[in-house]
Amino acid sequence: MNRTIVISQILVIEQAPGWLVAALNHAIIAGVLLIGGAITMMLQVWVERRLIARMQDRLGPNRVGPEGILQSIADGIKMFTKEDIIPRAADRWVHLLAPIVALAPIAMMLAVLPWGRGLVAVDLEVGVLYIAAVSSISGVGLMMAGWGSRNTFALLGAMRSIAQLIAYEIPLIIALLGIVLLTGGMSLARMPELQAGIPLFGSSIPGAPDLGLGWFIFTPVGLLGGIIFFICALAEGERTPFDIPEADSEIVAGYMTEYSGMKFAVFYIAQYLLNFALAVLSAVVFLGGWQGPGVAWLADAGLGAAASLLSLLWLLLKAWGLFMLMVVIRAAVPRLRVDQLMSFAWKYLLPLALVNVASAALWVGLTEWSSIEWGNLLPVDGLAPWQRIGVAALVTAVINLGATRWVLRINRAPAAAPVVVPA
Amino acid sequence: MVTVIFIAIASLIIASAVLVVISREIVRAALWLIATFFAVGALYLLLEAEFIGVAQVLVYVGAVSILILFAIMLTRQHERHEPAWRAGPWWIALAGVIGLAAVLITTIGAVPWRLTDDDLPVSRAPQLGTALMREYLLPFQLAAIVLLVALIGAVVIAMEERRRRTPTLADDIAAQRGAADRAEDGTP
Amino acid sequence: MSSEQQPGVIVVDRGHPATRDGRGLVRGIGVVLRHLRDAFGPRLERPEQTSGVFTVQYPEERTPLPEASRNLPILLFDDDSGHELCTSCYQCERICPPQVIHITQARDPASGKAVPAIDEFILEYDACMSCGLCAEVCPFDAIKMDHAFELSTATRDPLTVDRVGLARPVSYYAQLAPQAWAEARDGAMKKLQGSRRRRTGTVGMTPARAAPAPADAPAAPIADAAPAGEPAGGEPVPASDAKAARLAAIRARNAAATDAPAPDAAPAPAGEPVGGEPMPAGDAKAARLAAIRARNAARQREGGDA
Amino acid sequence: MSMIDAVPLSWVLTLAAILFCIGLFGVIVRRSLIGVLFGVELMLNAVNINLIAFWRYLEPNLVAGQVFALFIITIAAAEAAVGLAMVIAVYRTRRTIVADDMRNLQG
Repeated sequence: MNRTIVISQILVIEQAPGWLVAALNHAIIAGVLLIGGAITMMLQVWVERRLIARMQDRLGPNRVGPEGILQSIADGIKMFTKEDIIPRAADRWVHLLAPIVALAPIAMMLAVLPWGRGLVAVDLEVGVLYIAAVSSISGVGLMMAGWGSRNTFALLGAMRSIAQLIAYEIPLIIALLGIVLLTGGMSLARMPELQAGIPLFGSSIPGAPDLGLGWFIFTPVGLLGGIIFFICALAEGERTPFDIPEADSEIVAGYMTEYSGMKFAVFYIAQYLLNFALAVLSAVVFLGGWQGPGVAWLADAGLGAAASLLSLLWLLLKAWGLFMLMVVIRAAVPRLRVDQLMSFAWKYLLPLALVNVASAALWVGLTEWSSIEWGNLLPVDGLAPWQRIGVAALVTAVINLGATRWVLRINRAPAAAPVVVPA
Repeated sequence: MVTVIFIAIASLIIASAVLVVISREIVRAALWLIATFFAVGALYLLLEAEFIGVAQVLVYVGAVSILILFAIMLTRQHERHEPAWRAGPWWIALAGVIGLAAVLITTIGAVPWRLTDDDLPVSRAPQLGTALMREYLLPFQLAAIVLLVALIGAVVIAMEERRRRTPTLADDIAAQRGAADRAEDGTP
Repeated sequence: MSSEQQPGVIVVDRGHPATRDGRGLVRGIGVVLRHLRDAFGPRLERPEQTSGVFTVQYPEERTPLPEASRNLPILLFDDDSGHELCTSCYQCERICPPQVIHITQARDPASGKAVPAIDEFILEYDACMSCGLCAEVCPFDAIKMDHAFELSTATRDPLTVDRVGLARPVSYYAQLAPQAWAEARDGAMKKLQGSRRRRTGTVGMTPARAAPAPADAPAAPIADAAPAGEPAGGEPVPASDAKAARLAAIRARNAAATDAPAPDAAPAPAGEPVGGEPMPAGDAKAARLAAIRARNAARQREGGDA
Repeated sequence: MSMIDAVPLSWVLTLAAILFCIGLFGVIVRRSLIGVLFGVELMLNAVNINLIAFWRYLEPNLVAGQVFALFIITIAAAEAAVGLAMVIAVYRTRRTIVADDMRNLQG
């Protein structure tokens, strides 16, 4: 933030009014984020197509530019030149606004994500809630697309998509809630700062080096929460195996059926941008964000800019790694049925997420409460912080593992179900 | 600057609210309602109530409006346009409402508000959370119960009763098959 | 429930237990990653390989087509003499399901009697369904199925192909399908000898043999097939021009002697007027086909000039 | 620059009052049940604006304003759920959501 203020002060004359400087600041930050987002989206499409192709024993796009890296640009040009079709029965304005309503909130998500050490556009105190709120807006865009197209497939796709978004938003938010309990705040900018140190114990052991590896994923609460969150992120981003709203082999292309040209491209961009934003969010909340070996060392050595750069690289590495995981899962897993999708959200993820919140509360109690707060029932005061963390990790690991096994067992389908075939 | 933003948000709120009321097509009205909710959320942000602003967007835009759209789509089979409200004696309502507005606005202008000089607390979300967990614990829990009751109530009210439903082809086949099975069971 | 195995009850196994609990997902990811690894390894060529890239980078790389692969029919002519194997027996025209073959029999210019050779052979490639029945039925092995498949054109007109466009040397087919030709060769050549005895002059000789054949890619045989030097309007050239015919025959022999026909060399446009046959008066069909031929020739020439 | 220095409280309250009146007008004139629900939601929002404005301008250290707004949002969500469920139930039995058509209890 401070650095960009300096940049815009160079750009404008010294006597520039304060609001102009502020507006320029915001414009620059927004521009960097949006251009970065667009480039990321193009790279994502290319990487996904190339990787999937290799997994399916093909080569993938390799004609436009070296190794086909400019394929997305060629696709974009093609999209621009396509005819923009609006069905005669469609509600013109709703049809036109739907892609915008779907894309805008996703671009808004990028604002609060911490991209590196000191690289936060807006440090919102309620960042986690903001992400949840804003990501739920794009559902309205999908509904507008489905309804505005006046097409049964489109409406069906929109309904499916909304049902899916609502069902998976709940475990997603509850999975985040566990981490909010751990960190004691909803600011996304603070989350990576709390994940310094060494795995599991963080910075609690005196004298241990700051490797930047105190990621929440190494704690039992964070592990279960991270898995739930990632699965829900797949569903929110409509990635396979949860791509039921699009399901081009069943309902044409869902809510995108009646879209062509740039409007279709906007939906496409929205989807990939959402995938990337969710990957970054997973990385920030569970994988330490920009924390990584070397960042703290560089910062201590007084090389603040180098530390920021390295931290940005760490974050992008993690986010791209998660995106690759999404690609691999897409290549490996078939699409779920609607009933499977719903039962997975409500019968598996939701109970596990609730148990995880309880585990997180227990973790906070075991690591931070004093004996008096426990009503002198637990003599926790005598333990060193790392010992308390060890005890908490053990207890929550047992709880989470037990809950997972229990949920899997009670939901197990009977091994053999008789099917009566009329003779 | 802030004045300009406020006026922009306020005009958006009022314009979209008016369109909610006068739109003949119910889905358009619902979409304008969403715009109103969103603008009100922006107003909360401007009033530095971030938590409420974000909660407004989360609950109203993310949940209530989706619910409304679902309800519209489940009930829109026969009438896409409701009967025009202009058909009725709407001017009486308009006159009454304008009168109410005049009374309210005069009152607002007449009251000497004791504006505060206190600084805003820096961290407001934790303060809110603490208040919910201490002073307002009982209302908080009651709100939770209200939500649960509403959830169950909504499900019960809206659930289609199986016997009242028009039987589908699948139901017919299932019924026939059940009858056949019973007949088979009886014979041996 | 499955304790009593009643008749009419089928017990459905819901899958191996290992595929539940997410273990199936992990195994699936393993399979995918194995394919990802192998895709950077050697190209998939042997049938027992189950992973590895099999993509053929088409315009640069081409997989050899199997010998029996068939796309569209061609007419064979003898490399040495330039005589076409076709005797206009009309078998192909009769059997052709979409009715795209149109044959006009050649007549002796002197006596006017029909001879076992074609005057014109028109085939509508755009409606041909590549069934190969014409090649199957041909008793003289004159029609064979070509392997060329890159026939895209901007309009449909070039896809009505005449005798010139269809002609391919026997050596071309022998190179496409050596085994099939080895089986058919002796019989075909023997029958050709028989029918040649009943032909006179340039009758039954492929028009292109009269001209030096510039080697051109077979990829565009249709475009190449334009008889550029032919007089427009399909006016019959005086058939009694025996001198020109003799000249053409000599040139054809010379050409055959000097450049052994490149196996994939397509018949090239004739450089000079070649012997067209006089139209038998009153033969409506022949007249119609001649009109088609003339129109095609004119169009192709226009296209070539433009 | 914060909002209380730039915008007088009466402006915000006037906005809320106008929004409330628009919502009331909608409740009165709308014929469909869903339209009536829209009006109610608008009125609830107007009330919430008032609460937040009072909190911000008068008592920023008293958290009650925000807590009440939060409860109103909660209740509004519950109201919307139940109300829409009732609309669907009515629609299922009567095939209409126009309020004027439901006159069974009229003499």
